[in-house]
Parts: sequence; C-alpha cells; structure tokens
Amino acid sequence: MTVEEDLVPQVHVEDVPNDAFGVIGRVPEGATDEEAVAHLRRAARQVRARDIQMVSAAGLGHIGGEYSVIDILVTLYLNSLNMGPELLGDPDRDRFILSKGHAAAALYTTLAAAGFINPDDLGTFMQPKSMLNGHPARTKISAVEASTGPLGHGLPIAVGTALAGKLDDSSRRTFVVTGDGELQEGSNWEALMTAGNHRLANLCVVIDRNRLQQGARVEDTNDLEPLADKLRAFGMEVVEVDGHDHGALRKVFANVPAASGKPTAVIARTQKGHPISFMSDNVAWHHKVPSEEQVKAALNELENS
Amino acid sequence: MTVEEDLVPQVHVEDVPNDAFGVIGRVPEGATDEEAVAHLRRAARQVRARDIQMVSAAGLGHIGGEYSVIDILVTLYLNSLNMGPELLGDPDRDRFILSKGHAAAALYTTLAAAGFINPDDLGTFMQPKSMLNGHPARTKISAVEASTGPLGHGLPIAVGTALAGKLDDSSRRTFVVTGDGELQEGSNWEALMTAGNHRLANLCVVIDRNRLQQGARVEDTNDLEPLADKLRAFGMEVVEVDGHDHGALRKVFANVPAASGKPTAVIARTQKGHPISFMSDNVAWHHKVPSEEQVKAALNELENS
Amino acid sequence: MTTAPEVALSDCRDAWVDALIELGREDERIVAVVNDSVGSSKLNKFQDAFPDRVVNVGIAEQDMVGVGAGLANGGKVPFVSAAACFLTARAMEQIKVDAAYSQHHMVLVGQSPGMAYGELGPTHHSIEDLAWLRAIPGLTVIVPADPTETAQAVRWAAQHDGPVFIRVSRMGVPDVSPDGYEFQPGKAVTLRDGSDVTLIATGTVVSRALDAADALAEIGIDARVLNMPTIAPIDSEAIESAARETGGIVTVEEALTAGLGGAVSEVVVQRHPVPMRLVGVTDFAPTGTVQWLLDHFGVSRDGIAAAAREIVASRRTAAEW
Amino acid sequence: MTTAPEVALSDCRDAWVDALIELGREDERIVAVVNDSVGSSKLNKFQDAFPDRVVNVGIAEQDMVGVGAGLANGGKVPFVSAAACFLTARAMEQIKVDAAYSQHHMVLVGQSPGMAYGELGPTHHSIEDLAWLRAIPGLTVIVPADPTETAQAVRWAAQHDGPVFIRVSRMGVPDVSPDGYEFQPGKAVTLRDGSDVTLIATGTVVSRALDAADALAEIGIDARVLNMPTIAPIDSEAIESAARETGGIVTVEEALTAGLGGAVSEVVVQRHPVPMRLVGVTDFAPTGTVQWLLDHFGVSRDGIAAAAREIVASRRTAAEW
Ligand SMILES: Cc1ncc(C[n+]2csc(CCOP(=O)(O)OP(=O)(O)O)c2C)c(N)n1
Ligand SMILES: Cc1ncc(C[n+]2csc(CCOP(=O)(O)OP(=O)(O)O)c2C)c(N)n1
Ligand SMILES: [Mg+2]
Ligand SMILES: [Mg+2]
Repeated sequence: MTVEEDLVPQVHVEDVPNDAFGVIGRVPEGATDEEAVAHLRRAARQVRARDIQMVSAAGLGHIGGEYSVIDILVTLYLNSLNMGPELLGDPDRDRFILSKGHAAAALYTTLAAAGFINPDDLGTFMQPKSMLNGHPARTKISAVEASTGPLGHGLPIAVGTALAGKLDDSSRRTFVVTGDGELQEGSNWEALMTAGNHRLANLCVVIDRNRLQQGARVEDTNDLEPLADKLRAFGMEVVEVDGHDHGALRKVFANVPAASGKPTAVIARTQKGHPISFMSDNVAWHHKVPSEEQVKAALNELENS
Repeated sequence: MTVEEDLVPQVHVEDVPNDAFGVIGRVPEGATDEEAVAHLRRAARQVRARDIQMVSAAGLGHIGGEYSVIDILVTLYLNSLNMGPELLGDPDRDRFILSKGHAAAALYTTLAAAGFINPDDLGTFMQPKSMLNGHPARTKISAVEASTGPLGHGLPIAVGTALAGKLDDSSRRTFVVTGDGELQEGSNWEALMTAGNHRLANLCVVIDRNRLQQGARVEDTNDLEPLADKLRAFGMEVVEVDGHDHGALRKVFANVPAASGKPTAVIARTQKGHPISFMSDNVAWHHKVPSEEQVKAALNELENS
Repeated sequence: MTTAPEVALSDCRDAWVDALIELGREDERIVAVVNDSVGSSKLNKFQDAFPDRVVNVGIAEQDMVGVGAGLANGGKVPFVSAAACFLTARAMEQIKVDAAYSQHHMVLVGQSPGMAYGELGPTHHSIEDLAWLRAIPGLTVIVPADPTETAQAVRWAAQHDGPVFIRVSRMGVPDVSPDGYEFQPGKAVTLRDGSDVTLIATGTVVSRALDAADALAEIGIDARVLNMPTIAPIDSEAIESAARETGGIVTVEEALTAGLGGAVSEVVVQRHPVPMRLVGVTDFAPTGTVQWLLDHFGVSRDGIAAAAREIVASRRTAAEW
Repeated sequence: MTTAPEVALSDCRDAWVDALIELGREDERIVAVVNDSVGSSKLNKFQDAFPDRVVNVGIAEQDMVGVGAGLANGGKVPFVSAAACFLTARAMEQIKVDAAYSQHHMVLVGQSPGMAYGELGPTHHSIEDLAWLRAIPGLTVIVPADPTETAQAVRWAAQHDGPVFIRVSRMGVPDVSPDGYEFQPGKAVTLRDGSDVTLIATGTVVSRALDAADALAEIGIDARVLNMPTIAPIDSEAIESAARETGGIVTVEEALTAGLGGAVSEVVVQRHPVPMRLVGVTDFAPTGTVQWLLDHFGVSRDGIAAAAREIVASRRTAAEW
C-alpha cells in the first residue's frame, strides 16, 4: 500500500507480457541521418515496451514521465553522448544526469539497451535488494552519475561536473534532464545562475516540457511561462525542439557546446504518456500503474507506431 | 571573538558619541511634497547617526547594508506604510518584512523613530538578554512581523501574508526588502514565481540594489544581471528608482498595488555605506565596525549632508 | 503458526483529511499549503470542499513553509502538507526559523513518513525526521499511531498556538487506541500493563510492539506497552516510571533509532539508568516494500521480542552473579 | 579565586586554511566551494594561492552542496565551506542525498558552529547540527577541539573516500591535544585518566571539561576526560569502558544535548547503563556573547563540575542504602 490504491490495479505478474529484450547498441558509425533516426525509433519503441512491462509487473513506476523522456534518453545514450560501457573509467567521458529520477525505469531500460546493465536484471526492478530501486542510485549502478529522486538536485550537480570539466580543459560535456514541474524548485534557478555566469558552454539542460506535473497541469499549479524568457534572463542559450523527434534532438545535442559560449537550455516539447492514446497528456498517468489489459493495448499501439 | 578581529577596532564604549534620540513620528498629514521629503531626510539623518553609534558601541553590526537601506525604511515607516503602533492589532495593517535581517540595527532605530520601541532601549543593542539581538525576532518585538537573518526567508513569508490578504479581500499591502546578493537564494525565485502567478498586486518587493554582497561585488560573485528581465519573466511589474531619494520612493510606494495587477518589484539603486565618504560602495564596510574616530567623522559628514 | 485473525488496516490520511474538513467547516482560517501534493496528501476532498483554501506553490518546499508562516502572520491557520522526506529535509531552515524560532501557529504535516515509500528508495524515506525535528527547540513533534489518534492530533494542533509537526502514515495500521481515547500532547498512553520490561513504541509500529508483547507473554515475559505519540516534548515521567517499575526498555519506531530511541535514552540515563534496546532503522534501506524493510531492520514482532528477551536475559544473568 | 595563567587561544580557522593550502599544493584536485563565505571561512589565503580553485556560487547553499557533489563526480576533491548553520539547515537534503546517500568523496566544512555567532542570535547559531548530521547514515561527523586536531581532520578527510562533515571553530580555544597526537577517525582520546566519573567532551568545550576536572580534583573527585572528536561513527568501546570503569558520564558540547549527549546515551543504555548528565545547549539562546551563553547554559567549568558531582553524590547515596 505504498501508492494510492486506485492507481494500482490487481496485476498477475505472470500474465504481464514479458518481451525478450536485448542490448540494442549505438547508432552505427557512418549511418545516414535516416538510418540513425530509424535506429533510434526502433530502440525507443523497444525501450517503451520493456518499460511498461516492468512498471506493471512491479506495481510501481512513473509511466507518464517515462514515456515523455524516453526519446531524449535513447537519443542521448545511443547517439549523442560520448559515453559507453567502455568509457566508464574515462574522466573525459560525457556525463548524463537524470534529474527527474522518478523516470528511473526509463533510464534503466535505456541503460540496458546501451549495454551498461544486463537486460536480464531489468526483471528485478523494485524487487527486494535489487540495484534497480525506484530512483537511480549511483552507489548501485556504475553508469549512474548522480543519485536522484528528490527534484531539483540534478542540475546543481551537473553544474559542478561541468565546472570541473572546464577547470580541467576537458572535452567532457554534461547533459541533464529535468522535468518542467521540477523547475519550480529554487535550487534549479540557483544552479542556472551559476551556470550562466560561469558560461558553462559544456552544459546542456534538457527540460522535458510535458506541461504536466504530479497532480495537475504545470500552468494550473505554478506556471513557468514565459519559460524561454526566464532561461534567457539567467544566461542560457535557449533552443526549442520537438522532444519526440529523434532527428531534431540529434542536431540539438550535436550543437553542444553552443557557439555563443553559453550553456544550452533545450525546451523539449513532449507529452506525458506519448504515444499511447489513453495515456498521452493525461495527468492521471503520472504514476498510475497499467493493468494487464492496458499493457497489452499499449504494446499493440507501440507495434503499430 | 565573534567576527574577524581586523574588522573590530578597540572601542571604548563610553567614548562613542551617544546622541539623544527620540521618536520622530510620521510625516504630518497634509504635508506638501517638499515638507514630507524634508521630514524624511531629517529622520534618515538621525537614524543613521543613532545607528552608527549603536554598532560601534556593540562592536557588531552591518553598517554598510544598514546605510544603504535606511532611506527605504524611513520612507516606509514614516510615510508609506499603513502601519503604526496603534495598528499593531489590526489585521488589515500593512506588513513590512526586512528580509535582509542583518540590517537589524537600522530597523530597530527606524522602529524607535516611528514610535514602536522605546528609544532608550536602543542602548541595549546586542547586550545580554536584550530584545535587540543581531537579527530581528518576532517573538521579541511586536512590530517585527517575521524573524529574519538567514537570507531568502522574508520573501516567501511576505508572499504568504499577501496571499492571506488577498483571500480575505483585505486592504493590506505587504512590503518586503531583500538584499541584492540575497537574490542568489533560490527560495526567492520560488516565491517570486508564486507571487507572479497569483498576481499578488498587494505585494511590493524592494531590492536594495547596492551591488555589493558580503565578500565582493555581486557581479563578481554570481551576477544578477539582467535583473529587470529576470523579474519581469517571473511576472513582476518592475520599477527602478534611486533608493536614497525619499521623494521618488514615496511615489513608488504610493503606486502599490500596481495598476497592472502584478506584484511590484522595486529595484532601488543604493550604495552600501551611503552617504559616508569612506564607506560608500566599499565592500570592506559590510560588517566592519567603526572606530571612535570613524564614528565622529561619519557624524560630522551626516550633519553636513 | 496459527493464522492471525483478519485485522482491518487504515490509511491514516483518511482520518487526517476528514478531520481537516471538519475543522475547515468550523474555522474559516484553516488553509492547506502543498507542494504539488494534493493527491499524495489525500487533500482532494478538502480541495473540493474549499477550493480557495488550498495553496499549491508547486514543487518548492522552502517557499511552501515560508508561505505557511506568512499565512499565519496574515491570520490563517495553515496546515503545510507534503511528503515528510521533502518537507523536513528541503525546508529544514524554514522549519527552524519560520516555524519554531518564530513560534508561528502553523502545522507541518509530514505525509508518508518512515519507509512508507518502500521500493522508491532512501531518497523518499523519511527515517531521519524524528531525530532532526526533536532537535529543534519549541517544535511539538507528534507521531500518531492510528486514525483516532491522527484525527485528535490534527484537531489539537489546530488550536495550539505554536508550531507542530505531525507525521501522517499511509501504511495500513490497525486501531490501537483504547475506547474513549483522548490524545494529550506530551503524554504516553499505557496500552498494556506489565512488569518485566517496557516496550515504548510510536506511530505505525505500535501494533508491532503489541504483537511482540503477545509473543513475550507466551514465553512468560510480562511486557508493558506504551504508545508514545509525542516525541517532543517527551514524557519523561512515563519513561522514568517504566524504567523504575520494569527495569528495562525497548524502543520501537519506523525511523532511525536516534529518534524516539535517542529521546528515551537521554531521559533514562539522566533519571534512572536501565538496560535498553533501540529497535528501528539503522541505515539507508535496500530496495524493498515497507513491510519487507521493517522486517529487514528487525522492527517486527520477532525482532522486538528478541530485543526484550535480551534485556530480560541479561538482567537474569546479572542477578545470578 | 586564583587568576588562571594566561593561555594562548587559537582560531581553528587558521589551522583549517593552512592545512587546505598544503593539501592544495600536494593535490591539484582540491577545490573550495563557498556561499559568499570566503572571508568568514578565512579562505582568502587559499584564494590567493589558487585563484581558480575557489568556486563561489554566491548565497545559495543548495547549489553549493550540489555543485560540490558534481565537482566530486568530475574528479575534484571539494571542500564545501560555509557557516555551519546555513550549510546544514539550508542544504540538508543535499547533504543527505548528494553527499551521504551518494557516498561522494566530499568534505563539508561547517564554519563558526555552535553559538560562535553569539549576539547575532539563534538564526546564526548551529546548535542542531550534531543531532541532525549524526542521524544521516554514512556521513562521518568530526568536531575538532583545537588547531592540531583541525589540521589533522582536514588532512584525513581529504584522502577519505566518502563524505565527511568537519566543524571548524572560530571561538578561541587553547591547545588540548597531547604531544605527538594523531587524529584517528572514530576514536576517543583520553586526555586525563580518572576513576570516579568520565567527562566526555567535544570541540570548543573540551578545555572547559579539563577545567572542570581540575575543579573536581580539588574536591577529591577523580574525573577521566575523553575528547570525542568523531560524533559519527561514535567510539562505543571508549564509552563502554568509561561506563564500566568510572560508573558515570557527563557529556559536554557546544550544541543541543541530542548531539554528543544523545549519541553517548544511546550507547550507554545498550551496553552498560550508568547515570549520566548531558551538558550542552537546551534552547534557542537569548542575546549574548558566546562566552556568556556557554555559561548561561551551564557549559562551564562550574556547570560541568556540578553535573559530575550530582552523579557521584547520587551513587554515594545509592551505596549508603
Ligand atoms: C523535492 C521533491 N518534491 C516532491 C516530489 C514528488 N514528485 C515526484 S514526481 C513529481 C512531479 C514532477 O513533475 P515534472 O517535473 O513535470 O516531471 P514529469 O512531468 O516529467 O513526470 C513530484 C511532485 C519529489 N520527487 N521531490
Ligand atoms: C542563508 C544565508 N547565507 C549566508 C548568510 C551570510 N550573509 C549575511 S549578509 C550576507 C551578504 C548579503 O548581501 P546582500 O543581500 O547584497 O545584502 P547587503 O548588501 O544589503 O548587505 C551574507 C552572505 C546569511 N545571512 N544567510
Ligand atoms: Mg512535467
Ligand atoms: Mg547588496
């Protein structure tokens, strides 16, 4: 009884489809744009499929915010980040921090797709003593750069690692994904001020702008607009992009560091629950757990997407 | 040995000039603009004189930020606030919160000038068991609406009391003064977001924009510029004013609530240590304690100002 | 193993929101302040009843507590409600300064405390809150054990002219309050008399202490059980009597043992030193459900009973010397 | 009253910054992170030596600790230095999650702790920090007593692969470390042997405990004095031995008694219950200088001696029964 009961259906774990899932790997070197995008789309579809099965089986998760961020995660890990299992010990590797740590299942699945964790381990999600607990922990998974979960922590940490990179003249870039509701936390504005004034061009803040938070729309809670103006006034180079468009995301990430010498803030327009018809842009799906039927329906929609 | 020793000269308390100081009272009803400004200038001069004596005698204080904010405090308490000793029990009284609580001595002196506390009690500043400790405490002085000292607390509290006023359709206005360095605290941006979205027109945030913080210039620490853009992007009606010009301040405060229906943010351009030649705009005077000679020199300058 | 009879378990958030709605009807000054936590605080019903009296500042806990203090200054009686982990850790200085040092009449409601968030992990567990908050002068800290006590604590806090923290549990708990129970701040409640050892428990795990007392009775150990709903100020008299009369104490909590355990230890050593065992959380938790974790840390019928047996055994050994 | 001989008093911040400069020379990874607190941390000399290795985020403590964790991730060894009151209260969740739960190699330096800010009042006092931080799993909490111990603790923390909090005092303290002293984490230091009662003190007030032992010696009470520089993990062995061998303990700290006092009480009741007195701060302070306040709260030669005498007297009474 750890989440609202009405959000958790009776699920018979053995009846939840449990697709085979394997390491997908990065976009191959030399791939054309089209090939790259096709690779990422395929990967995102598989990640979404595995994710919903995990959440349903565990009876816990944040499927809405996972589906909104998966295209970003997949593009970063399978395409844009200079980071792979073989680079974990490299101080100059790019860093990625999922500040909206409640989307942990999406991160774990993506990390499996990228070869950082064993796909078989995904089945332990939320199980006793699993390294895959509800929010990512750096002490449990070596690919996790920062333990997150409480909102508003990831961006200051990202500023720190970017600053370290700058001090060392490292080629390292740091990417951090925050929620949009998360930007209500003042700690983020402290960090943005620091990033802007230090002109951390090696920092890229991606905002998963799905316009929903836990209980309501962001604009009905404590609105962020005009968000781009706020970010610019804090010294960011602001880019807006369709957060489900792998091709567009690739280009945006390739532009980091920005020519202006400023940190980049990417407002990634997304939808919570994307692309599932009954979940999309629906606040109820922040942490609702899908029933077996809903899992099947979602898998079906994914297959045809 | 509670502050850097080099900031605290040997002071013989009995040799510190100790001017008689009495209740000055509000600008009289029906005063012309000129009369009002003359009243406020005189009051500010007396408050500054008493303040530096208190700080020197106590061997503790924040004279720089006190002198930058005194004209604002005096204008509010002796002119603009609908608040006086007889109104302390009135729920609809205007509220004032000194968020930069380290300027406590300036507040205490102004409160004495306005008749809230006995001028004789100013002599107890920082003494054992005094109600006048280094930062204002609401449990010790009935005119103090909020205990402050840690930066970044006053503005959220002001938002709360303004919100309560709005819920009750009260005529109450809430004024809060923050430092400029203080705006590095994220809690302020949380509060500004809330104020902007709730369109708290009954709230006026005055920023003591003296461009210095404790250890350095604000721009050399973590710059706030473009400050007006930031505030506007957070939903404020922004006004800039010379923070030492009583006439201009009166007008600005009279315009609250703003016609736009937004909360007002006043960027009050000030100088730390104003108007003393050897203190003005000098970061060393953040919490340096003046020697007897310096007190005399300052009093002399004040008399001729 | 005999099967335990089915016991009805309640989510104390229901009692909390029902009490708040009643209070809201009686007193216009009552408002709720939240951090995007309407649902997780079960405040939807309150919001339906009083749409203007919920202030949702979004995900901004410092602002939330500061705004609460300001609402109090402005004549309201704010109930500031958020997940206990974020409310306490994120707004600690606001709790210290704006609530406690300022002695504002405001109520801080820590939702889903302890390890209620189970598998969501240590970032979402509030195991430190009791140790943290009892170290803030002037703040009353209440940990209700069941719906009855929750409702009464909420009601008491609404009229207490000072800052109060109340932990509201979501983990299902059985009723433990005696018939006709009336919550008294700062007072322990004897749920079961006994002379061999005393189990002092608080909140969600009071029922586990009662179960342990049953287990101990089966092996001839007569355990007193105290419910300690107020952690600060703590009931020193009840603790001293327990020490004198039963010669040993086990504390039981869904929190780090520096919480209730620490508070009781400090009284015991100064008033009447006797052997104690501190049962509670001792580290950041591994992944697991709250029930699994409680058992993992020994905050279980067996774990508590074993701790009590250790005390009794050590005393017997000492007596044999 | 005889006049005490003149004793040289030191500001431990000098030892802190000198040690940091030495470390900075040896290890490029060392950086300082501050919240507009270069001067109050006495870091000017470090900044002069290594202008690029001071990260001043301005008045923003959450960001400061988060940035510290990020610098650690980026290969630096950050010393995050700010007034203890703001560092701990304002960044509590960052300390819990980014430092402790994440087990980052970073050092949190709480400057001017306790009531060092005297007349500036309770908002600037850090009396809760020991109680708060010892309730965070995985965080080492060190309270040096003098310049020697400060320098050694800083040096130890620089090479310890995990999060450490060090309290650095500005209030003048005399040297108390024995010649050739070497700080060992988690280990108490016997400064004076004795068999009637043990005074366990930490930080700035260890010297007051030594003074109290002198006073007690004058009336024939032979007090052991332990310096307890590590509050977490606490030295349970030294505490148990003190309890067994001297039969009574007084704790002494410039903090709320739930800090060192609580930590020692919890060990005593579980290992070897004996009478204790907890000498420390018990409430938000009135206005006053730090020396005046310490005396006000009885954290003084006389207050400590009186507490010890109470224990010895109660034992004698008990023995006479
Ligand atoms: C400090 C903190 N306060 C509250 C929460 C509870 N919480 C978890 S997710 C969430 C909503 C987040 O909204 P958003 O940032 O927009 O994320 P997304 O929509 O992508 O899920 C909240 C309030 C939290 N995790 N941390
Ligand atoms: C949370 C917090 N961090 C640090 C301090 C220490 N401090 C006191 S005054 C000050 C500088 C304030 O600068 P500013 O806001 O510009 O005030 P002013 O220049 O008007 O004195 C600092 C850092 C504090 N009081 N509170
Ligand atoms: Mg969102
Ligand atoms: Mg300033």
